[in-house]
Amino acid sequence: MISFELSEEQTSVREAMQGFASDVLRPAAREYDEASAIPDLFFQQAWALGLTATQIPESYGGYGAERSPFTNALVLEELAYGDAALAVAAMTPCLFANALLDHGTDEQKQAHLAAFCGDSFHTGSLALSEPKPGFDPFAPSTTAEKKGSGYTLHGVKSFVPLAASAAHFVVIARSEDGLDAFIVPRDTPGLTVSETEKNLGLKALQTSELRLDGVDLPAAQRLGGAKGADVRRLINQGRVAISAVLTGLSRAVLDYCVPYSKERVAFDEPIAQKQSIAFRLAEMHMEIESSRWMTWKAASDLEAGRDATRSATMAKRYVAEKSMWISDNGVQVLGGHGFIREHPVELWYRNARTLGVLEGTATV
Amino acid sequence: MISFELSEEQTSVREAMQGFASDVLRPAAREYDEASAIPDLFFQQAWALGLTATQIPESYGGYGAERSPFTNALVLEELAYGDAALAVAAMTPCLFANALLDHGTDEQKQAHLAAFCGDSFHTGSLALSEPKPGFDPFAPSTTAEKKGSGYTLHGVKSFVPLAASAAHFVVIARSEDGLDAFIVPRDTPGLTVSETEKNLGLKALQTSELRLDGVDLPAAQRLGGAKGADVRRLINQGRVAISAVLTGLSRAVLDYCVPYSKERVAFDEPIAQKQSIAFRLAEMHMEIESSRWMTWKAASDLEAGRDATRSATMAKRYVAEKSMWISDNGVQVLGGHGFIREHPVELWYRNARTLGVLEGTATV
Amino acid sequence: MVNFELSKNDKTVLDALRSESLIARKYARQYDENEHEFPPDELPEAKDHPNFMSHMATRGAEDSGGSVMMTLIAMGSTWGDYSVRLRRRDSGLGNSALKAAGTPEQIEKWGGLTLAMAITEPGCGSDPSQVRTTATLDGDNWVINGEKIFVTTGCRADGVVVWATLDRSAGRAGIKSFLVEKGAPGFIVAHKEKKLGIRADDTAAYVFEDCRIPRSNLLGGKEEIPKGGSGGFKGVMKTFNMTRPLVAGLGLGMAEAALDFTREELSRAGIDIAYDVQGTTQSAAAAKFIELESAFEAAKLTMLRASWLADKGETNNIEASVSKAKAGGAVRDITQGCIEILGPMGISRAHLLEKWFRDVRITDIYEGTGEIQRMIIARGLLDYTRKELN
Amino acid sequence: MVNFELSKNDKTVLDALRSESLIARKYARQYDENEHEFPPDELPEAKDHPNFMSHMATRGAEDSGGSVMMTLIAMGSTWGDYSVRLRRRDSGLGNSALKAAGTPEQIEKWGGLTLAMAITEPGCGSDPSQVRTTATLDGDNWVINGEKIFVTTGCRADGVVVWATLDRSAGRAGIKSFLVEKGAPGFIVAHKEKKLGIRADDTAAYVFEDCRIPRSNLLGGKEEIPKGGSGGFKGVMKTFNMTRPLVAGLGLGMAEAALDFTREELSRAGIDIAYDVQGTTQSAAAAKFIELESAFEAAKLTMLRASWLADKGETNNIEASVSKAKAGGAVRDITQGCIEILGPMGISRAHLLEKWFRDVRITDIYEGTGEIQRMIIARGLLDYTRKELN
Repeated sequence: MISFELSEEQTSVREAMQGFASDVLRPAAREYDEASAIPDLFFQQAWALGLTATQIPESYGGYGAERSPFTNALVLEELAYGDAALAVAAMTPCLFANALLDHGTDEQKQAHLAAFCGDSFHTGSLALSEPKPGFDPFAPSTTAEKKGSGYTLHGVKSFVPLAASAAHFVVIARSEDGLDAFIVPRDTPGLTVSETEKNLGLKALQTSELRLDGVDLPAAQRLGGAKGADVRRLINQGRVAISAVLTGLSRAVLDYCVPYSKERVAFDEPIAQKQSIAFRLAEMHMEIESSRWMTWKAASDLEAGRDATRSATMAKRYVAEKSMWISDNGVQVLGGHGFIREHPVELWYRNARTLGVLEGTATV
Repeated sequence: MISFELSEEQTSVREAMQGFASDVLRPAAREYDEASAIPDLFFQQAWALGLTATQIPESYGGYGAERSPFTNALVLEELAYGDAALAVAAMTPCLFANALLDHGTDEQKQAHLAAFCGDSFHTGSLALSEPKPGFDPFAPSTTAEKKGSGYTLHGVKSFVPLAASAAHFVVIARSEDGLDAFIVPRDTPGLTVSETEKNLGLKALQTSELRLDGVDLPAAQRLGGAKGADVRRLINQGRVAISAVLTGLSRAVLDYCVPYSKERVAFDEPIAQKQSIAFRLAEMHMEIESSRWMTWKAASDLEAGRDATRSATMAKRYVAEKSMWISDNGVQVLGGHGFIREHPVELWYRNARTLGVLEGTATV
Repeated sequence: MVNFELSKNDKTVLDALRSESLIARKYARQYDENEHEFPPDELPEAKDHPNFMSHMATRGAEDSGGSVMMTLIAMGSTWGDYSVRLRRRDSGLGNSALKAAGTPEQIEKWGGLTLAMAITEPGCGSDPSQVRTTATLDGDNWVINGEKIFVTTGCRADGVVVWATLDRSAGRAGIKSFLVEKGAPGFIVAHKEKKLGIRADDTAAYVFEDCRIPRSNLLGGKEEIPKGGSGGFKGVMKTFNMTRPLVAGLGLGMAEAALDFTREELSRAGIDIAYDVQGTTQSAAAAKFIELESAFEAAKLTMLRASWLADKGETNNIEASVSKAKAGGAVRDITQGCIEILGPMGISRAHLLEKWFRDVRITDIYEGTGEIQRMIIARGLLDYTRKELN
Repeated sequence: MVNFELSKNDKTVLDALRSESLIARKYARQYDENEHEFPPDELPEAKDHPNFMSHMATRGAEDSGGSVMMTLIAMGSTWGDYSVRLRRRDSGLGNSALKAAGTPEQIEKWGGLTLAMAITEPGCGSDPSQVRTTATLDGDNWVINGEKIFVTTGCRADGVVVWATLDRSAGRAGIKSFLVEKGAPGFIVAHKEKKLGIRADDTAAYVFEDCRIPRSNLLGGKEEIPKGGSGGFKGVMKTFNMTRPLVAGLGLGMAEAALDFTREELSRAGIDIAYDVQGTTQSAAAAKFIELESAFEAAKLTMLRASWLADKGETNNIEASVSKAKAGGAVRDITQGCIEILGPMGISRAHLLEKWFRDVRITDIYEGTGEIQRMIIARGLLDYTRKELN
């Protein structure tokens, strides 16, 4: 049956995130962006929400709530409504922990998940993107060659969030079995973590390039062990996550433009009374609604364990395009003020373009 | 030097065509579309303009004016402002005659051009399109196999204008030399001309499918003889021609919408005073201007004998997209009246989509 | 829980509809080319076909709501053909108005007829509050005078719900709806429009010349003009919250047909749509197709959202407008784009794609243009009155 | 005759500019990252570089006109870098106003300075007729009071052309332009904006507090307020017909740089842009690239057309707006699209593409937003006054 009904639990998680987003994320967004850094305090505050530990089973030390990709999408939309960079930062530990939860062997879970259930911030990260034109996550250049009973990894990964503080990475590579994933401890010989990358947007979120020059790994470090991991699902989860973040960002833009355009007067009336502005706001609203339902549909495919390749690809391409359009219009509605860093639309404009191509371009 | 200056001759040709378009083409457009036919009278009237004979050298019986692809583009924009179907119909003899003029051997010119310099309407046609998904004119499926000293043609061509009355066809095919063209008399064994095709738009213009089931041709029928023909140039000419036609059509749409929207009242004022309509009209104007200059640029490449592949492809893709957008907006500006066959925007909407894909889709 | 999968019962209904639609599709071209002929109420092949609506009788908590199903049914019908619908009874727009606003007696009496809806007038366009057609009480009769255009199914319908004003000075509050049967004295079907598309579904122009109808034919029965506010007008406008997602569905069904056709033709030409390749390796045609398909999904989801809200009994006026506006744009882009992908074959009347291109164009025009929908959405967003934003 | 090829002389100028631009490009990142630093008037490597403008001295009938060349030069400079321009003297927007409307004496006196242009005020946005800054004659001085924002190059400039009203009740006719030198009493540079892009080119906020300037500083010298009509305002607005195609050029130069970069990177990745393949065989990345390239060509042609008309001495106010609006949209689409094509590498500050994406965004905002340009175009098309369409 077709239903858009959130469960009570989902509604309350959503409300909690709304509070955190407006109390903590939004007020800090500009300052952290200008500083190109997030203070430790923020990570501790976010950690206290239990975003990662909640969905880790009690047997591994977590709170044992159901693992729900759908709820994650709700959380991300709300956090990103506050700020996208901080939303991704707060969720980065999940990138690693959920990959293990969903695809790891029991040994891998035992080894790694407990660290995510403690009182202080702990993170791993996911190395997916690569710095080459038209990068396609389904066809990485990074290779994992079988060598004896283990693997040797070669390649370059980019935009690895919080790499500087991550203890481990899940690295996506191409092996003879196709798409594959590996758990790589940060001190593994042959692995170099670069200086912080300088990016267009999400500037507060520190990211690094990972260089893998013949990184030797035992077979036990292959995510999912002998069975391997469903990397397609990992990629699809990434797409849904980005769709959710961009939906939250788009909503932030519209909610900023509505009061602005009612106050701003030109030619003797508020610009909101001009059809060219009013209709644009209407279209922004239409596309935010559409973006959310596209995201929900793909998230519910993930939730049900179905192959979400089609729905996640469509969601990502659609939402990325529309959020670019929405944030671009946000700038235009504000006119000269949209170009100035006193208003947040400038930040949203950069973040939308950045997020839209983070894990490859679904739109071309 | 950059110049948009038309010569005096070009200006006067343009004016003559404007008169013919408004006096003859526009008033007849709807009736001929509904009838799916053009009366002979029209062909005679158009013939009297000397569109084909003008540019044929005196030695072949023509008026000996300079052969000018640029002037042809001007003519087509103006005629299409009256009606696109009738514009293409009037220019169909040129499709054949100009192909021979530009690429034919002296013998081929001697054999065919005189017929275009007489008092009564005479036509050949060009067989370029093919009825297969995503047809690409640079990669036709129709083949010309070398057989002895001649060629054998196999394939299906579609949307061949005025095929029913054409004496000869220039057929584009793929031979071992790559893109190739052949002069095919309509009574050649193996050639079947279908019933009139039923199309979305340009309904007044009768077109047919050509079936070539082992059409044997002597080597002398190869356009350009042993040297062959520059088929890329032929294709580029087609693209520029379509761009010119679509520019004229787009202009017709805007010029119809402007007075309509000034007269039509909603919510107590003319809809033209609403920004959503006024700004749309402004954008239509912007795109008509752009379309014309894109067409002119490609036409001037042809005129100078340069390779126009890049400029003609860009012109076609740009103008096709914009004319679709413009005619679509024409319908929307008129609202319910745009959907009714009492107003011409309905016709323009169909014609724009039809012309945009006639010789393949440059836009995807 | 949020769910986008159909239940077993949902599928049974839509599968049965699909097999009817395949019959309708056989007649699609015939009635398009012969605009002067009316398709029969029942097509020969459909005579002994079980009515898909019979499967709607047994529904459970696991099944989609009624409004959701009606939008999916709208889509499923036009996937077959917009105009050649089977079992046309009850399917007019006026029937929706009757269901929404009629008294039990009126529903009883008129429910079995096909009712058109006459709103637009020459010169009033998409601004229904400008209605000039008048209704005057004369003893036990209403006397109606005025002209109406763009009345969908106006020729075939058995009757019509016509909008008229009791008092122009009362503005929107003065507008009421009246049930008028064909054959009523002074009710003239003046004209049948020749159209770009949806040619089997006729579009009429009406003239009312001192047309007398019983006093009981005022829809909903409330004769008084409320002071202030828009009064009965709001009730009438409410009909649109029901019909707008349906109209979206009618358009989207054809867009889906266009996508299905294009996918098949591309596949026949060796191009399969892959969702797991990108820019550098993806073909331009496949990328364009996925773009169009995404637009379809987005519009369909807004439609489902609007009708799901209706099923829950929640306000959905903005969502209904969102779904209508989204569909109105998407179906244009999709059919225009499918022709673009397929090239010359896309414009041949040997295939139905060019017909879908023509038929869907009405979606963004009737039942309130895309511009009107944006106005409604913007007023909601900005909390503006009709006066502040128009 | 219609011609789109550059003459030999045209090419000499633009080639010389290109080699200067390659120097500017080396500094592009530095002054973007260090928004507080002003780039020097002359970059070290450019010191002994022959001035490309020297090639403009010898021009013939075969060569492009002056306005056409200025737009191409605008493009050629920003292809190097928007902000780090060489030989900045005379290049302020106020200089254009001076050239268009100044008296010979004023041109003589102020021509060698860099002049900014101060129009916008807090709250008046894109509606210049709402200027509240006042100029009052006091003996042989004008006394100026008011606030101005978004003054491009406002900090670096030697002086400014400021718009002020002599009489608010006279409306647009009362607005005049005044030349104010830095250091004039009561002229305060209040603020330097932090911006999305064009960071090396500063943007200032000004305050005028009883700022006294000589009576002779009224631009053009005409003190009377014409009765009816817009008077001097029109003259001031005329400046825009000159600057709008230039602003289009400034944006398009960066868009061209983005296209060049993207083409090279695609080619390095094995994807060449072919113009003679279509849908089924074309790659999605190449198709998208050609789409962006076409948008670039179209916008560039409208720019050339507007400046060609200026060279002919013909009215070009609509064409100037067309070129500005076209460029404003195209440069956004192009830079957004190039990043989309290149993916993650497109957002890295290791390359300039992300900077071009930020820098071009101003094109559709300053010197009249895209909305203002559409208003001007629509008024022209519809023959509407300011009152009828706003």
